[in-house]
Amino acid sequence: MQVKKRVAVVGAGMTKFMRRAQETGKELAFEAAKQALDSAEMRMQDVDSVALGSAPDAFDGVHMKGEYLLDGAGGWQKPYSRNFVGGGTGVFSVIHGWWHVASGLFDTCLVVAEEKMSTCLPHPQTAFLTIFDNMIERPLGPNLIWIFALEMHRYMQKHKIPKEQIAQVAVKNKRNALDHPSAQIAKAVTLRDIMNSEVMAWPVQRLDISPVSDGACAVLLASEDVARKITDSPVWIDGVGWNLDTTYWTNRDLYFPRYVANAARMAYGMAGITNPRKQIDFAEPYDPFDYKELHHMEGLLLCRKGEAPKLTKEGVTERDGNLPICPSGGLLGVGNPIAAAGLMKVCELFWQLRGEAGKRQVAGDPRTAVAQAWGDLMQIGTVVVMRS
Amino acid sequence: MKPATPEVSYKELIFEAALEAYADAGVNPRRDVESFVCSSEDFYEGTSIFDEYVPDQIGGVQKPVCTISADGIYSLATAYMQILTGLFDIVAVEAHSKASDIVNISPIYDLALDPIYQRPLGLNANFIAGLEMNAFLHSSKANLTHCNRVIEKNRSNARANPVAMDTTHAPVSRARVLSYPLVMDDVAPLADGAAVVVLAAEEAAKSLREDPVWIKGAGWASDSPTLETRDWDRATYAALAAKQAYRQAKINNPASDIHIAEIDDTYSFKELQHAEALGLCEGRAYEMLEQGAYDLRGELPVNPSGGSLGMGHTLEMSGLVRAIEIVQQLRRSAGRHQVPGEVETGVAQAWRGVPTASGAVVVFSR
Amino acid sequence: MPSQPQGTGLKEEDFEREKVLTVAYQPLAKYSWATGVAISRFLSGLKAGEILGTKCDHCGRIAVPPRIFCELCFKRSAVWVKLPDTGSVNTFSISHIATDTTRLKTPTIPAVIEIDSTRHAGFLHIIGEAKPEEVTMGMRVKAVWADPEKRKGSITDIKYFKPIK
Amino acid sequence: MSDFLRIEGDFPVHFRYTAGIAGENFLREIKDNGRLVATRCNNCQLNYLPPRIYCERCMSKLEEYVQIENVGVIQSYTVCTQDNEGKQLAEPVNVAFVRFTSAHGGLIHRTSGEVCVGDKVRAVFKDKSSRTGSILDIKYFEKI
Repeated sequence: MQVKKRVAVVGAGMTKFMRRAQETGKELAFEAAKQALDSAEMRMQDVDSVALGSAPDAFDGVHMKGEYLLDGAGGWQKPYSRNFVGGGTGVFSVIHGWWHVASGLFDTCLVVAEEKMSTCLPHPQTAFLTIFDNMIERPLGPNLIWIFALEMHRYMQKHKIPKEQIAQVAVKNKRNALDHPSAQIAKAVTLRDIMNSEVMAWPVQRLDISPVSDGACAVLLASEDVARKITDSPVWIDGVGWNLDTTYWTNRDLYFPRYVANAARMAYGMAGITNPRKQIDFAEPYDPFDYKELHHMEGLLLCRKGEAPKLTKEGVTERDGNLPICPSGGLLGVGNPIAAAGLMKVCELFWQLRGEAGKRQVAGDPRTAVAQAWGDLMQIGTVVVMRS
Repeated sequence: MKPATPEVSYKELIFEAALEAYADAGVNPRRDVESFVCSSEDFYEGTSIFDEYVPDQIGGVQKPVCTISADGIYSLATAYMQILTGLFDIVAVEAHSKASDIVNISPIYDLALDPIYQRPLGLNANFIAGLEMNAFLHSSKANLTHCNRVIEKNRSNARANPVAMDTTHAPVSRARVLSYPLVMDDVAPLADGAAVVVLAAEEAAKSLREDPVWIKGAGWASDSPTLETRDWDRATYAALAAKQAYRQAKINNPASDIHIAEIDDTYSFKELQHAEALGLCEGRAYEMLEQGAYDLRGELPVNPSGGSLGMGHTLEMSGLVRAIEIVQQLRRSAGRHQVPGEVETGVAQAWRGVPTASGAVVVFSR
Repeated sequence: MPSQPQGTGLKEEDFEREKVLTVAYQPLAKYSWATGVAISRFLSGLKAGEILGTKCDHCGRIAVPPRIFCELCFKRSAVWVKLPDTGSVNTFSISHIATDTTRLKTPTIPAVIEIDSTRHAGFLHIIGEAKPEEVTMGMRVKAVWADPEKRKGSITDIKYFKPIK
Repeated sequence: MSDFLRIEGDFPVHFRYTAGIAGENFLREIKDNGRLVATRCNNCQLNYLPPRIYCERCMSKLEEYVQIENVGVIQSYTVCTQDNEGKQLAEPVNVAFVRFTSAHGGLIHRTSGEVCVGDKVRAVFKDKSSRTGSILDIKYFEKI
């Protein structure tokens, strides 16, 4: 398939990720947007369009929060719109921006993702009650951890994965995040720390979960001709994919995220990737919980079903391994302001593929990488393939 | 559209609209439709991450489906962009309103106000519409009689539109003041409904039907979201969105190049303000209204469907209702409210309501 | 890569000591969702002590929770079928936290119950009358119904599912 | 219609909004000094009121605060009859959008009594002791 315009990332920005930010959501969005503009030495007046991603309004506590955030995100008197695909939003925001430019309608698009979860009390988790079916699930008093626990347990049981192998992901990502200047809680943990942490909803323990967070990220996209004027080292978005499975999650087998695989196949098809394990140099799969990284490596077809824990155990997914996974530190290490956390993964691809990731830089001059997010009721996969 | 639909769930309401749209387009969603774009806001649904709940009833399971948190015209523009990339040939757009599931809309509108600067005042969000209406009446020569005429025109048009909810026959009254000068009758009443539109790339469209209606341009824009720093005497967001759409559609003189318009009339004065922003008059919109130019049989019919004032306000679906009306008018299949004469080019416009300064415009041609 | 990411992190004490200004707000949005044809009938069925599903007359798949359409064929599926109130555990968890993350004295055991005579169709519910360590995947379970006079047309008209011993 | 069941629900959460970096400075100036401050964008020559840490036009970071003279002009006004839940207010409330000549923006607040477009007004603050760092530390605008 012929895409009308090739699209590049030419700048990226990111705030600190914090448990509670003093900044308003608008101010967080601005800080990230400003950095993205500055990193590309672009002025706002040179930007044609703005795409925003943010997860539920019940976090920030503002109805139509896309409208509320728009001035901080640079949307003043611009074509501006907000996409929303739950936890998949962060990576999807780049896809949303991508079609602004790939369509030929705009030369540039500023993509901003923001989340301010600390506004929501008594705990942001409480808002997650309202993601369940209002007619037949909410009356049971569910919480968000349930669906993760149910999915994780099914995955473990299907492939007979011991909990320790899953916890290894949290050890790796929290260690990787020590090198990330935006990380919320940069703290190394041991396998024992995780296995001894409080049980939330078995098999999910406290340290299996990424920290609740406030923050924002931004990237600047440009069409090929414009990108080459802006920078000598654009990073190309060569594949995009997204896929939404049925709402009826209790009618599916949760052990494998087939919607992620569908989205990956779509993105790989565009990017001409036929053997992802060989052709992809590193990956940033979505890791709000440790098992999700493994689940998503399999969904991204980077290994066989059930094989991801083995690769992790063998060190293949370490930053200096053969297939680095979440060299940023991921959501587990850096923090999880939902939409911003997804876009953070795309920022990481940008910095890594330009060789600008500093202490986090993966070895061996990476050329091709994939970022992925996931969300809704274990339902959506959003995938972006980027090349230097 | 109806004031309430207690007999169906939102999923069932949307399913019926989807069935109808796919039959009209002659497509099988499971086989032919490659991408789906939905429109919703969580607080209108009472569900967080509402995009979870959309794929099944539109045929989108395990397909590229996304939600744009905006009016359906934004989603239409999104689908249009998706097709322009070359990625897809057929894309479906969905929007709906289950306003009758909302016990009371006021606390939801309140949640849209700035929490630091406006919400502490404790006033109904329609005070912003009152302020905007007063600013508009002061800066233009339009008066309350013109607002009444908009209401009467749109209610009258809606009576010929079988899709519209039942409209009152009572004369317009300015007795029930919400926020002076805004009265109850100035406000479009909420309604339930669902809409699905199928877009196709040129070749695919030609193979599907003989009389496709073409999207010639789409635009969307926002003025400052902060009440204090936006333009108060005109709808700059609508003017910017129209400029973008007209540029693509190569429309230089909208007052003559456009033959029919369906524009946002969430509040009566907004129709006049939006008509001016879209360039649907040479001088002021109220003059055109006085001359009857905007009537169903006028030279540039505005809201021949009855608009939201006549049909009912369907939250994020309102703009898509406007767009569907233009498609039907251009196909000459609007029935009793078909406008006379040769209509070749039409424009549909949406506004996201108080307190936003955001909206979208789409231009259609036969 | 920016070396100095921006942001001002606060501690909970900063709020308690009023180091920063805040506005407190209680959202008052309320909803009354029309459950529609399919879920009304499903809930009415529960009130009567029955689990109802819908069968797609195109592909033959039985769906529960029921819907008026088959999302895979995109056809109306209007054939109602009465299903047994037994099934098996597809997956489960042992939850120590409530919706607001406060800790529970006694854990709840949420599970996806696959209802018998369907192919992997089921719904979220709770396991009862079982010790956490006794619950296994694939375990056979049966609905325990609320007393008929206490049923109100809700998913909670099934109190929980208990192991079939 | 009794065949069709309804299920009730809401959002069982509450919110705590920070005023933000610029909002904090703005509200503290009112609380501590009874003054209105804006942030200045030297690039666009605009003084943002209420202040913000960015210029929405050029996306410059704004760190310079300037005092705004407490003399505004009514840009528009309304008389609101309902509260934020849609209930009838005991007394209708006069509200206006007030612009300030040296600022880009203005404030939306109550007025004491009726006003007309073009009227000159000033903000009347609560007694210092009863100010809490809220926009309600301004009691209302009154005609000069």
